[in-house]
Amino acid sequence: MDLTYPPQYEDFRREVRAWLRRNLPARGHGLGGLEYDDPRRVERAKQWQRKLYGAGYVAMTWPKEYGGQGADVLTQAIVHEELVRAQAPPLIGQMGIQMVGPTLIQFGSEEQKRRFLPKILTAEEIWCQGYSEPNAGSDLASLQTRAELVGDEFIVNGQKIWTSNAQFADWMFCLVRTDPQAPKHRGISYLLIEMKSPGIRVRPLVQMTGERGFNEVCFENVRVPCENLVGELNQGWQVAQATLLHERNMLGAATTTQELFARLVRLAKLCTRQGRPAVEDPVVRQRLGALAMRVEAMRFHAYRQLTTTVLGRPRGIEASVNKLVSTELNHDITGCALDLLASYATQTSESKFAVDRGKWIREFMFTLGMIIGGGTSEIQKNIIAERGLGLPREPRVAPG
Amino acid sequence: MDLTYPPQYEDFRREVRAWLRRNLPARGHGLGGLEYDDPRRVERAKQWQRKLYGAGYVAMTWPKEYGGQGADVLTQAIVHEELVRAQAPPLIGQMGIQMVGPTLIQFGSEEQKRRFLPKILTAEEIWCQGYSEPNAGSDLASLQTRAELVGDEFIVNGQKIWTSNAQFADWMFCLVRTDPQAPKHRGISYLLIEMKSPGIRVRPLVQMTGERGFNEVCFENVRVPCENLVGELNQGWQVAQATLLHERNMLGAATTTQELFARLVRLAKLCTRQGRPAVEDPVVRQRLGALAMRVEAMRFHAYRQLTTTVLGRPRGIEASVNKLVSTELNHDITGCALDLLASYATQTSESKFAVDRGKWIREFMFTLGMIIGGGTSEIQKNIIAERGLGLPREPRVAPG
Amino acid sequence: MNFALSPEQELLQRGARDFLAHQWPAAAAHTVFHPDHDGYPRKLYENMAQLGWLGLLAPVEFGGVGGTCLDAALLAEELGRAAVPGPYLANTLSILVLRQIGAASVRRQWLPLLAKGAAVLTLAWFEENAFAWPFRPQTRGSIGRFGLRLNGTKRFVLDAHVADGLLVVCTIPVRQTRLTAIALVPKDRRGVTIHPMNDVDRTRRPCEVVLEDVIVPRRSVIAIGSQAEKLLARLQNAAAVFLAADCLGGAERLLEMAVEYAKVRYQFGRPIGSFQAVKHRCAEMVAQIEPARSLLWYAAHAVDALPRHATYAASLAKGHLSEVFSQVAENALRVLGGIGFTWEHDLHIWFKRAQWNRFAFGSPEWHRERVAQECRW
Amino acid sequence: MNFALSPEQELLQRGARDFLAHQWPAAAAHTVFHPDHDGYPRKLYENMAQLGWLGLLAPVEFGGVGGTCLDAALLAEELGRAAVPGPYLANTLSILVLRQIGAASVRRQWLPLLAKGAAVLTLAWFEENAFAWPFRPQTRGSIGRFGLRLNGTKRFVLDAHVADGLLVVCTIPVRQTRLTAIALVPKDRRGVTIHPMNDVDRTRRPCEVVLEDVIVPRRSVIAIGSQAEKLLARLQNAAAVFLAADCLGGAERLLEMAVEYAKVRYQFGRPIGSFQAVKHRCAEMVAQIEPARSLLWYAAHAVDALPRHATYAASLAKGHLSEVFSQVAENALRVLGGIGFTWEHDLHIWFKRAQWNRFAFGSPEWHRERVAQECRW
Repeated sequence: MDLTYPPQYEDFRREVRAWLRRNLPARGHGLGGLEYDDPRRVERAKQWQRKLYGAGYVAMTWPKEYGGQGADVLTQAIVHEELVRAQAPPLIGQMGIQMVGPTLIQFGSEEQKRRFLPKILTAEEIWCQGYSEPNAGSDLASLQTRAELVGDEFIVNGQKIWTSNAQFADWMFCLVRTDPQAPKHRGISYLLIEMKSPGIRVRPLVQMTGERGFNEVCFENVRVPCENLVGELNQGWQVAQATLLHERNMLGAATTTQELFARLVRLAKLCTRQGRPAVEDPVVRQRLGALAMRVEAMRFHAYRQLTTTVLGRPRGIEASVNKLVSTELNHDITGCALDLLASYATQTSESKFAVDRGKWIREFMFTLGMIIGGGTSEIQKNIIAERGLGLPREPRVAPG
Repeated sequence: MDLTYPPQYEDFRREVRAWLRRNLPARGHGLGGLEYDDPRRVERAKQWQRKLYGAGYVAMTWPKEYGGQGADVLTQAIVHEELVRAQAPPLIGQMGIQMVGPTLIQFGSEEQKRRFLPKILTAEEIWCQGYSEPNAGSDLASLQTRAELVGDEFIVNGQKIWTSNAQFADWMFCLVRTDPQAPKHRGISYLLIEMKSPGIRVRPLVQMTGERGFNEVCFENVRVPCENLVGELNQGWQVAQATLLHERNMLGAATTTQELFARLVRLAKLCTRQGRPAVEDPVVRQRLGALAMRVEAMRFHAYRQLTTTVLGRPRGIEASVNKLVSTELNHDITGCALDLLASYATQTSESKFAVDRGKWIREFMFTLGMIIGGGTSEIQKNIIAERGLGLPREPRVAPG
Repeated sequence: MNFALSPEQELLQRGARDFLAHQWPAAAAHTVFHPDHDGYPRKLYENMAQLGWLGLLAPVEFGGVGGTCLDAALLAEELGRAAVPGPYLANTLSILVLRQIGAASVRRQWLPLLAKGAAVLTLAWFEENAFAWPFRPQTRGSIGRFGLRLNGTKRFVLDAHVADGLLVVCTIPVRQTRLTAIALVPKDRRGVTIHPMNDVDRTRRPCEVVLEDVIVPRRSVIAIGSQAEKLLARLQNAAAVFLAADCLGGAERLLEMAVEYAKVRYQFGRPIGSFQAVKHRCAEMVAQIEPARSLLWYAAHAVDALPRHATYAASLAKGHLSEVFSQVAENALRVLGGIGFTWEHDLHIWFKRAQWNRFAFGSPEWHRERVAQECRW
Repeated sequence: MNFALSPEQELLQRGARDFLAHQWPAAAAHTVFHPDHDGYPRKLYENMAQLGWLGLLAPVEFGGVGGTCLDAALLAEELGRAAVPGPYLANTLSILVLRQIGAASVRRQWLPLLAKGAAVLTLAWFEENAFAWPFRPQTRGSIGRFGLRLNGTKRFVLDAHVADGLLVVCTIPVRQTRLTAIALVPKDRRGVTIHPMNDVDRTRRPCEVVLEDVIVPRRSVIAIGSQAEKLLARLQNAAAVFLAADCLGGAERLLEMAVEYAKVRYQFGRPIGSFQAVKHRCAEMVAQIEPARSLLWYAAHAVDALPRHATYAASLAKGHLSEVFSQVAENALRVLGGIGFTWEHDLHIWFKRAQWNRFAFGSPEWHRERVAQECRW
């Protein structure tokens, strides 16, 4: 057990920090993940990723031949940690970097890798994810968007929903049904679809926070060349599952939670109760103490997983535990903030009476969205219980 | 809305109170429901019920011809309230009074009523409940104890479990399978079985609290005259369900919870934190305040239900809500007590260091048993959701 | 012993539910989220006035109904269920003030107007500290040659932007000390400035009201000293009960939404309501809501008829029901999932109302502490 | 950066798990609930001594292993998983005291005995206030002609009834003040009386120790003043970590029990583990236990190597894991239902241990407050 980094890593960390000090966009940069409505913001966000990539800090673990650094996980973790600590804006190309990139590295053809990977890194091409459908949410495998192979093209028809960033993405990685006769997990394929293709219609959805970000994407006879199939035909479910098990940047998530909690503590010092700082109130202290325990457990759990990744050990159901634990914890942190703010909790960002620019109520809702999205807490619990503990699945429904 | 009782009821309440002052057994009477191992205690408990019956305070709403008073629900409620307030010992004949008695009144033949009801009241005959089986707990309707009609007798074979008081009960009301071919809810009958019958074996089970009370009851070719069938053959499930919907003495339960909570508040005044009474600690006050809200909600909910009963309105799923809410609340109250007692929480009744004679840890466990017994919280939630909200039942399992 | 609503009360409630289902469906509630909407649907209020709702608590001689707080709470529950915006609460609390003061001319002037919805009055009560009691107003009045001069900053003044007058809680120097007083200030008086306090719950419109050397006649002081304090204490309990009732109605509405959706949404070949994760969540909402309703009735009744228990009961109800409402909001969203997270769906209207209700007129935590105090723990 | 156990540590833990599965199965744990059992299974302890476990923290030169607190925590986890009774904790904490004091003769006398399981030492530390720090002992020593005279009443002294000696925490007058001191008192000394403190968790045997004019030689004082206080502060953290580890092991055992049962128990024609009510309960236990394990490792490591973080980390771990253990105990019982409520079933052994663990060496609430203090909130 050793919680220190070897000297060369500490040097690297200092380097990253120094670089960030010089290059970080100014506060209020408007580069938050959900505020990409404005094309100028999209452009600025792309510039930021390009800059970061230029410094060598994006997708460092990817092989060199595709634009990565071939770096180790620890190096990448340090960058993630420092980016969060510096409150750097998120990467606009996240979906490409975290989801489709690793999938292509594992399952893609050589041509696909060469064609797509470098532009993911440079933000030349932004990706969005086409998984959920109106009738396929928790039950993702029941998706109905059809792709028929006609000649050397797939003809895609159907509808995706909750597609973040579809309004400006260049490409979508998409699950489509290619064999409607097969059992539901076995008739799905993983397709790369250019968003400019004729027949694609994107309708933005407004979230309860008032922000845009999600979209509905409709496909009407969209033609996709068959080279854009990733993996084997009808093996798309397995391809997508493997991606889910890819490194989920747990340390980044843990650091984000730590930062959120640190902001909560600052808030507790700022707010008052009976004329004294709220942080001195025993009730508040109990609540903060209880949260601190969960925050720190998550932090060291991330270190443990980082080490496990370094040592190449199996990851098991950890992605699900992480998703469940971190989203619920983030939401609880924001809930505590609301109680500290009390009547000022619900003031919006437009209000001059808002504390922290109304972020807490927005994040209270947003974190609940994170609990629901990407596999609800219930779905994660199913996975943990069924795959992790070997508990039996729901029985199949008797017809009628 | 009127929370006062009419004058004649207040007079009656004073009468009950005065009677209890004169007649209540001394504290430490050893008449607690689960301490009936000792035959002398059983005898004393019967005497207590007889005395109470002599005063006219038992099952007052029953018809006069079967030993009741034909009294109204309000009168009965006042007696219940006063008994709890006086911390009177529970009635040993409870199962007879609350479960089998009302069932017989509704479904029994005239002979059954005349034969059984009066002796229930006088504690001449004590009843136990034969519902659960080792493989039929939450799924009660899957019970397997068989009763075959041979001539004018049922021959009973099988096993019951969690049978409180079987060790000294004279009779059991019992659910048995009389048609193994029928769908599971439709092949069950409701039978009255004399515990002295040859072929019955009772094995006591010790609970985690160290107390006895539960039993296993085995039947080997036990002969039961067919006059002891209640209701129609194979209609036992409906008979038992109707009993469950009978008045569940909600006010008694609410008053018990109030008393438990009052004891918790006394404890909070007694225990110290940092040299001051725990009740002055803001953290403790928050917890007590939150519990008080639930306790009072339950109390007024009981008043509402009492009024509904008086007005003869439908009861719906209230029995399930009551069971769920009251058992969970009682358990939470005891949990709060443990936190107040801290390191002394787990001292047993034999320890001279125990506070309140070690009752809290015993009740902490006991109240968890109450959550599990008589239909777990999960079963109650199923009932509330399916019968109350009309949510769909679990689908039938596909074979294989 | 009759812990039940009277037939008239049941009628009032059923009638209100039916009326609002037609007159203020969720689609209407969505409109107040439009940036230009001022949060005061006048057409609806006209109808409400005709039904006697606006004057429910006003004495009969002033065009009111002379109802009880329990009546008003039952109505508040329905307004909560429908997420009705506008100055209902502001007006109702103002009526509670006016019906207890001595100044006959003020009563004669304002109560009939309020009862028929022809005017809006609101309480300028709280300040920077929001709903934190015990409350010493920093807003000061001084008596001079031209009358009463007021200076101070009021916050969380409900619907001040559409009000005709403000009931300003302030202190006034009397001999060596300063006494709490309530002064009626017409809103168009010079020196009154109103700033909206934008809330995520657009069905509510709290405002900041800045009073800079506002001068009103001396007779504008409608209550002073212990009379004013008693009145405000009573008002505080009534407000807590109305908020609690609103929470109850909102929680019921959310439960209905969740249950409806759970019946029709299929995943894995079954309605999601057949999964225990969803089914038990819904059952828990029922188990929270039903006993809480009984608690609310008691609290409203206590404000009407059991003065010694009123504070205790009001705190029990507001503390508990606002907690229940927030939890139900959270759970309903979890049942609805993505669709419930959209702006288009109705859910967010009540979700946000739950957040506002949680803190307005005392947070759950604040009320728990007050319960402890009332019990002399 | 290597946040993982060493191969030796993994070996220790796996070995301990296998050994205890055979040497201390649940059936054995049941035996300590017999009224005549003194809670000290000597045969088991002989084997534990042979494996080097009893001397895990003792220096090598005294027959120990010279291990770290992390090593000891890993072992404590396994002892918790098996619900091992007896003076392991008492001895281990005593070794932590002895290995840091100066008195060479005491170390030479006791450490080898403790390491081979030939003696039991226990800390007579807490008094009426139980595990509440900051702790000023009321037990007083005075130095006289015959040596040190001790008077006082100690509580929650682990396994005193089977101990050979007591490490008594007291105060001793030095000049104008009283200094904290630790004195080694043989148990058979006149004036020492031991009363059992019967606990529902029969795998633990706290005692009251009354000291009435107990006289020991002056050299029995093995630590005094700031040395004693520092030592006790460190001990407090180590004890918290060992308890936290015990909680982890216990929680894992209960989870296993619940999962096993959920797979084989059929109701409604299905294993109950296929119902989400049961399935999700089990998943929640996993989601609590796994991150908590990482927290425990950190805390143990901090006690070993990060003195500035040790108190913070120990409180995080004890506060959190004892809460997790109680919640898992509650949830496991709910999964098992009636069968888990019986004396015959294994569950109650861990259920009761969870209750004891919750409060011993500081309740979750106490540790949360200490976290706040350590963070200078």
